[in-house]
Amino acid sequence: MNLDFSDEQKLLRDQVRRFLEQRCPPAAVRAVLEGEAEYHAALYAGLAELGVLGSAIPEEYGGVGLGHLELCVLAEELGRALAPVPVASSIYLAAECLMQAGSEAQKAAWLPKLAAGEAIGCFAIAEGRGRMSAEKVQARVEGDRLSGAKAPVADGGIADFCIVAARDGDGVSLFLVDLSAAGVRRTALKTIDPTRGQARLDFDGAAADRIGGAGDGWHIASQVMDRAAILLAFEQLGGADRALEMGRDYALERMAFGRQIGSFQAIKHMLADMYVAATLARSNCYYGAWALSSAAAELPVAAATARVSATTAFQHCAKNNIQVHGGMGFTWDFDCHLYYRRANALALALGSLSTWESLLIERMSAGNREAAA
Amino acid sequence: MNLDFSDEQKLLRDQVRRFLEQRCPPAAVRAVLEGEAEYHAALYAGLAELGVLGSAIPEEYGGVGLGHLELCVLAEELGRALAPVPVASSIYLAAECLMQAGSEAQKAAWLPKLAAGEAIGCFAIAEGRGRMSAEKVQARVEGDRLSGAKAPVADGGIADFCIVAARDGDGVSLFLVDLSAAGVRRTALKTIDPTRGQARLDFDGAAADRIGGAGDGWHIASQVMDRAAILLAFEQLGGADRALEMGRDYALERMAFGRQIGSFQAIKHMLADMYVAATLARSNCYYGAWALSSAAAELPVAAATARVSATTAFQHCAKNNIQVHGGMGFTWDFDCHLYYRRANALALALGSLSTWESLLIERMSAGNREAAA
Amino acid sequence: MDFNDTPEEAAFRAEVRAWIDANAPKHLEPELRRASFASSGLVSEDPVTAGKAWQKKKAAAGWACLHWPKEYGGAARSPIERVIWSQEEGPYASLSGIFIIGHGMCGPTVMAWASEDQKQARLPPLASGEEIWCQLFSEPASGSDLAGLRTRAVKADDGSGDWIVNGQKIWTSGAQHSDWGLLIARTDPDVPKHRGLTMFFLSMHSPGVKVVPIKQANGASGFNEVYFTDVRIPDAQRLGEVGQGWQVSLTTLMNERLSIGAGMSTGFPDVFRYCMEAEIDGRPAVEDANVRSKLAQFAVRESGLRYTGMRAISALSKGETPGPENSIGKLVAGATMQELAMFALDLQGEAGVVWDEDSPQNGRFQSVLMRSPATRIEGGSDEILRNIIGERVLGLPGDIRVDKDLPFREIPTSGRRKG
Amino acid sequence: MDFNDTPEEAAFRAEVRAWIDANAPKHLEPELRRASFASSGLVSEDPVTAGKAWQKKKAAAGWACLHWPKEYGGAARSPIERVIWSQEEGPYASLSGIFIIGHGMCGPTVMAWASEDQKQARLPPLASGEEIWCQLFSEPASGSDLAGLRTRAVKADDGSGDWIVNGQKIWTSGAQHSDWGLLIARTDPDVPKHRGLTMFFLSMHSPGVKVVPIKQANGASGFNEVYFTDVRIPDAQRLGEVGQGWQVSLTTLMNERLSIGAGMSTGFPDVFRYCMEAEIDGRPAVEDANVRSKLAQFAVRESGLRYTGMRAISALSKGETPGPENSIGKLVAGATMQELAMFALDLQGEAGVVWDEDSPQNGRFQSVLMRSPATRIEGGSDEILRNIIGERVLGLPGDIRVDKDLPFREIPTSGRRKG
Repeated sequence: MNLDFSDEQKLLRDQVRRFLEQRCPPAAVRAVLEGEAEYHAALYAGLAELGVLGSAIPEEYGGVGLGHLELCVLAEELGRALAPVPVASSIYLAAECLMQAGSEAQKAAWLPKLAAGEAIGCFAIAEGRGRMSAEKVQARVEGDRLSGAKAPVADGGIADFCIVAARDGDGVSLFLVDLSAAGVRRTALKTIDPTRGQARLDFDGAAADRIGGAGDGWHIASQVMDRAAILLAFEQLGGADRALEMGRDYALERMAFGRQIGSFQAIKHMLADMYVAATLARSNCYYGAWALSSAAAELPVAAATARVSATTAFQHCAKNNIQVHGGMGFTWDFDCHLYYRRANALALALGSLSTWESLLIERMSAGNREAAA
Repeated sequence: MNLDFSDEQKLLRDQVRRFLEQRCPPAAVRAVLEGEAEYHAALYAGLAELGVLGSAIPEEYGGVGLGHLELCVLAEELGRALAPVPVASSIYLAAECLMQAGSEAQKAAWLPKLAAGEAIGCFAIAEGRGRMSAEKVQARVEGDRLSGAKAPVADGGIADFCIVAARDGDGVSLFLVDLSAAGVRRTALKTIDPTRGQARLDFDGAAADRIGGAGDGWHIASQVMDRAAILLAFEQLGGADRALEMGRDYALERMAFGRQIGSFQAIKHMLADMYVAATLARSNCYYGAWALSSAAAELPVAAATARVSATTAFQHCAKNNIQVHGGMGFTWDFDCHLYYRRANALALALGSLSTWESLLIERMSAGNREAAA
Repeated sequence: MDFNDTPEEAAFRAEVRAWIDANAPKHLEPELRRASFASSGLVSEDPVTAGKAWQKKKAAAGWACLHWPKEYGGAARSPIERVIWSQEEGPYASLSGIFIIGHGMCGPTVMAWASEDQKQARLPPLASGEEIWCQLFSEPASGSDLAGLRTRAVKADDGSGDWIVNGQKIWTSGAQHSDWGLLIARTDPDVPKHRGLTMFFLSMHSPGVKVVPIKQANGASGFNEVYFTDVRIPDAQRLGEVGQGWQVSLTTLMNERLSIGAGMSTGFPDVFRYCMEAEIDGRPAVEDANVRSKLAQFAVRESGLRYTGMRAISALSKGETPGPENSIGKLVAGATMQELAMFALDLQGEAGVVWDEDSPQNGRFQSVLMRSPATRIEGGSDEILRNIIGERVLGLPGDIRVDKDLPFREIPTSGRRKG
Repeated sequence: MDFNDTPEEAAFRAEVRAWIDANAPKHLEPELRRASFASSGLVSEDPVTAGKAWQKKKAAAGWACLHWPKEYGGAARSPIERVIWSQEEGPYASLSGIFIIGHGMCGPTVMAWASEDQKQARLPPLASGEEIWCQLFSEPASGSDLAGLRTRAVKADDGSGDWIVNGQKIWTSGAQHSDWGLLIARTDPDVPKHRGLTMFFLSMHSPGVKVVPIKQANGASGFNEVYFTDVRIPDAQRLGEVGQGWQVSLTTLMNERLSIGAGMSTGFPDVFRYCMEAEIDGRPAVEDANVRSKLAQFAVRESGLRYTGMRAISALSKGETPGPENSIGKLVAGATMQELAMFALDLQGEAGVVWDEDSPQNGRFQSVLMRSPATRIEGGSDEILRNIIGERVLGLPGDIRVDKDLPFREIPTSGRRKG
């Protein structure tokens, strides 16, 4: 049994952590938060160069061909550094979808560019508020032309292409749409976490190229989102761990009543509970990593488990990190709010916590029924 | 505005508290917990004598004719003292049901005896596990003869008569059954709180006398249970307050590491949170008392509000009172478990917490829709 | 038990209602109804100008500072009359938000500790809204531990008796609009920390006072830093004796927590309304069992706070002093606000991340999400409030104090890392 | 990452499996599968007799005390082999429950601190199950504050060098079956409390030892009080120096928390199974949104603990020392057990109050409800565990200690009520 990363994977983690400490300090995150740019282009190029973007993409498509465990390791570091780059959209979702269901031509056209950071992809399922579902998809493709609106679309403002769920005949299929083509309008959306951009995409007869079988769209999208959920859970884990560290460090440095505030049980026990949440999340994420890398039948349950646990942990740690910091934690100048924003934004990505809670139990009970039958 | 009890009502409370301190110390509760008797008969007689049982029963039926505010005051004290007597079954439920829906003959036959403590009534709706509902009622009356089983029935082992929900034609009606008559079999049930007995009642052609209109049974029962829920919430409030006091007193007396344990923030803040829960419950209970005494349209919402708040508070306080006491709190000899037992038993009486949570929001949204219409 | 006024209360309420009906700036009502914690909601007019105008009108008609004595510009009304006034003033009360600190905290402190001349000079213009006050207590290194403050006041060496102040304050609401400030400073660092403090008030227009807004995590700037560089304060503006500042500050703080906690809402009604509109899997969210369970727990906290407030009013109405129950207000409301915001965003799904005017209720839940962490800290953190409940309400012992008898300058000021 | 054994591990597992398959008392398996925390589940046979028999069989075949050296009756196996053994032993492990304290805590302490003669005399019969040990640490007035204990050991005045012990211990599991006890006592009340303690072991059959079972809140009696009246202990049964008892006790406690926390289940699988069967409004409970939300949060705690345990095993498998993660086990499992029990009773509605063999899963949830409060206290309360995580894992400072340098007899022993 080995529920841990290998020594090589740990070396990779250390290398990426050092890289991000240098290239993505909080000031770099703030530049995106406060500036006009929707992402940190130089950092993204650097990650491509380092092989991060292509780590799980096969060599034949320009990737490094390492695997998904390495991608999990990288995701944790990106989350820890709050990296303001479109890795989730482009790699966890778009590249993953192409690898799962793309045609040879589609893969050849886009995967090398994604791995090289020369193109950004995004994934557009949601149409407005509430839980995503196949029934809610109103976007429609007729004669290879897409019409309809998708919002919010993470990184929709900067992507080169988009994978869109749309109706085609009776069912929902996925389509690849070049966003530089005619019939596409993008509108940036204001969000609680401007370090990860969101947009509304309006399509009016944009050229659309189907990915995967007709009517298979929802099924493929669910599989892709399960895989991406595990990677996002690692980002959440990285964020939770860093928020815990920040709180711990402040509790050691800050004095009140002549004592380090970490010597007060109210603070000490708050941090202990953050540690508990982060540790449970780490163990559940490792379970997810195992399922993702081994294509296990448990993948859907493992994805929901990792996601629920990591969402809960990151929200808990980010919120209480502010509380440990007291008034300073609520200033723009301290970094606490950067983690709080990201924690609450990631909690909604690919569907909110309550959605994943419901999915987890639905899947566990289905599995249980099968096992009993 | 006066969301408080009157000076007379407070005097009554003090008087009953003193009475219960003398007549119902923990040793009296333990006598029922550990002994054969299902309730404390002498205490019950004393309460009758004091006028407690008849306080909300009109004078014409042998009561004192005070009102429901007084009954709320008394309920809080009974809860505080964990009084092992069938007041809830006999007074909050049976007497209340007779007053709401009983015929003149039924009222004249039973209310004076209930007020005098000469008869005990009980209320039998549930048939087995899960949420109570009209659909689940299988007991059946044909030709004034009742057949079927009811369980659990609080105080069913000691009651003289029972009010039973049963099918009659197509609908559910309520019936009064003399439990000393033929065709009744009682079986005592083991419970988590033996200081409030539970029984299974099996009926095989027992004589049954309908209360209220045919098919009105569920409607009447719901009204009666709403009213009883407010009174039970006061019992829970009394219990929560006493558990908080016990924890506070122990935190002042018990030393560890050369300090009173109440000087540790872990204990101090736990007690503060218990105080918060008990205070919210008190305020919500007062709202319930107002609704109960003024026959307000808000009664259903107020009942669910008081019930959810008081259940939450009592469970919270009883559980953490043990935690404050540490190992001693878990011994048979300390009284903490008496409150823990009662808190968890009362949490299920008249339907569990999740049932009342659901009812509360259902009623609030219905009210909101009506207000909007 | 009833929710009705006594005949006297009803008569007073009618009088108030009639006056407000005739005098309130009704054109502002819709905006004011959008007021939220720490914002008047006003956008079409300058909040300070509008606030001063409303206060002046109230003062002229005898409705300013109901709880103050008449000789200082107040109306000498009973506590229950004050409650009725605020119920009737409704949304217009937020216009007077800029005076809360002055009327609720600084004024009472001046009243208790200043000379009669100073009281005559300063209180009436504060009551009538001509002058705005702020409170200069917290410092970057002393938040919960207020007595650890470091701003120094030393006697001028010119024999004037004046004091020279240097240092920095933080979290000062309204400093940018204020004419006067209530300032606590350290006058003796060689005695234990509570004993070396002295209270003053000073003109915020004094040379050497610099106000810098603090940008908050949510992007807004409700608070300021205030820097003091050789600021001169006449000794006549000292409140209480030299070294007595801590006792003086208790007058102020006693009022602060009361005014922050009382009658707070958790924001539940907005979320409930949203749950009536939103859908889950094609059915109203309010029918979902998970939504119901969570909403019910929020609902009983909201109503619990509401009726706790009414119990306090009941006590006032009978001439009693309310019990300590109100101390739970901010503790419960702060945490619940934050949970409610996360809950409301969860219901919005992926779109919950979007924060613009098209978001449900104009993005209110996103705003609350980003503002509520401050609520759990300002005016007494959750941890301080639990200590207060534990110690003052339940009578539990205080925390062990290691700094109690140390001279201030020997108290350690930075945590050393282990290892 | 994988869940597979290495080839060596697989070979070892096969060997273990074959031996257990051939030797385990299979007729007891159904009963043992009903084991719960602090109970072997056995009813058809005496648990002590059955436990001793199983341990003897294991010892004869070289499967006793896998982590002990061979010279003391152990098998000198690696930590990962120990894990594999316990996975394969499965339900039969609960038969050896009576030896957990002896093998896991007392034995290692004796091994670290006793003379070679004493080790040769006492450890082999402990390993083979002939003798049972108990741990005599906690006292009525010293629970979390173990070093505050008051049981006194004084030198006999007859020149024998023996010690005479008087006092009382509490929460002693298995004292009624024990042959030997590990005892910590105060030998010097005039020095600060940690410095006046000495560790001994003694025969539980010594004159003056009285064992009284404690009736617990749930009606069971898993623990005892042990009274000492002029009990004589030879000086040769002292472990460590006089006054060194605290350091010796750390050997014991280090093992206690590991063995209690590791691999604990929250009881989730039972509740999940119940939710698959139970109904709400005519539909499976597991389809109810409220049930799903709550179950999901319980599920991730259960799986989080499970995979935390596997991460520790992974570290062992590589010859590393597991990190501090396991310290969360009892903290999470204890609280979750209690919440799960309340949740399961809630689903049963009014009938949840009934606690008999007809209740779902034979009344298991009612039993857990009544037993779980103890889990949050025994072997380190939730509060002590949070302190340990905060201090030892996160490196935060300790609580302020007022009793650290006081002579033991000057430490206050009862709280004085204010007012």
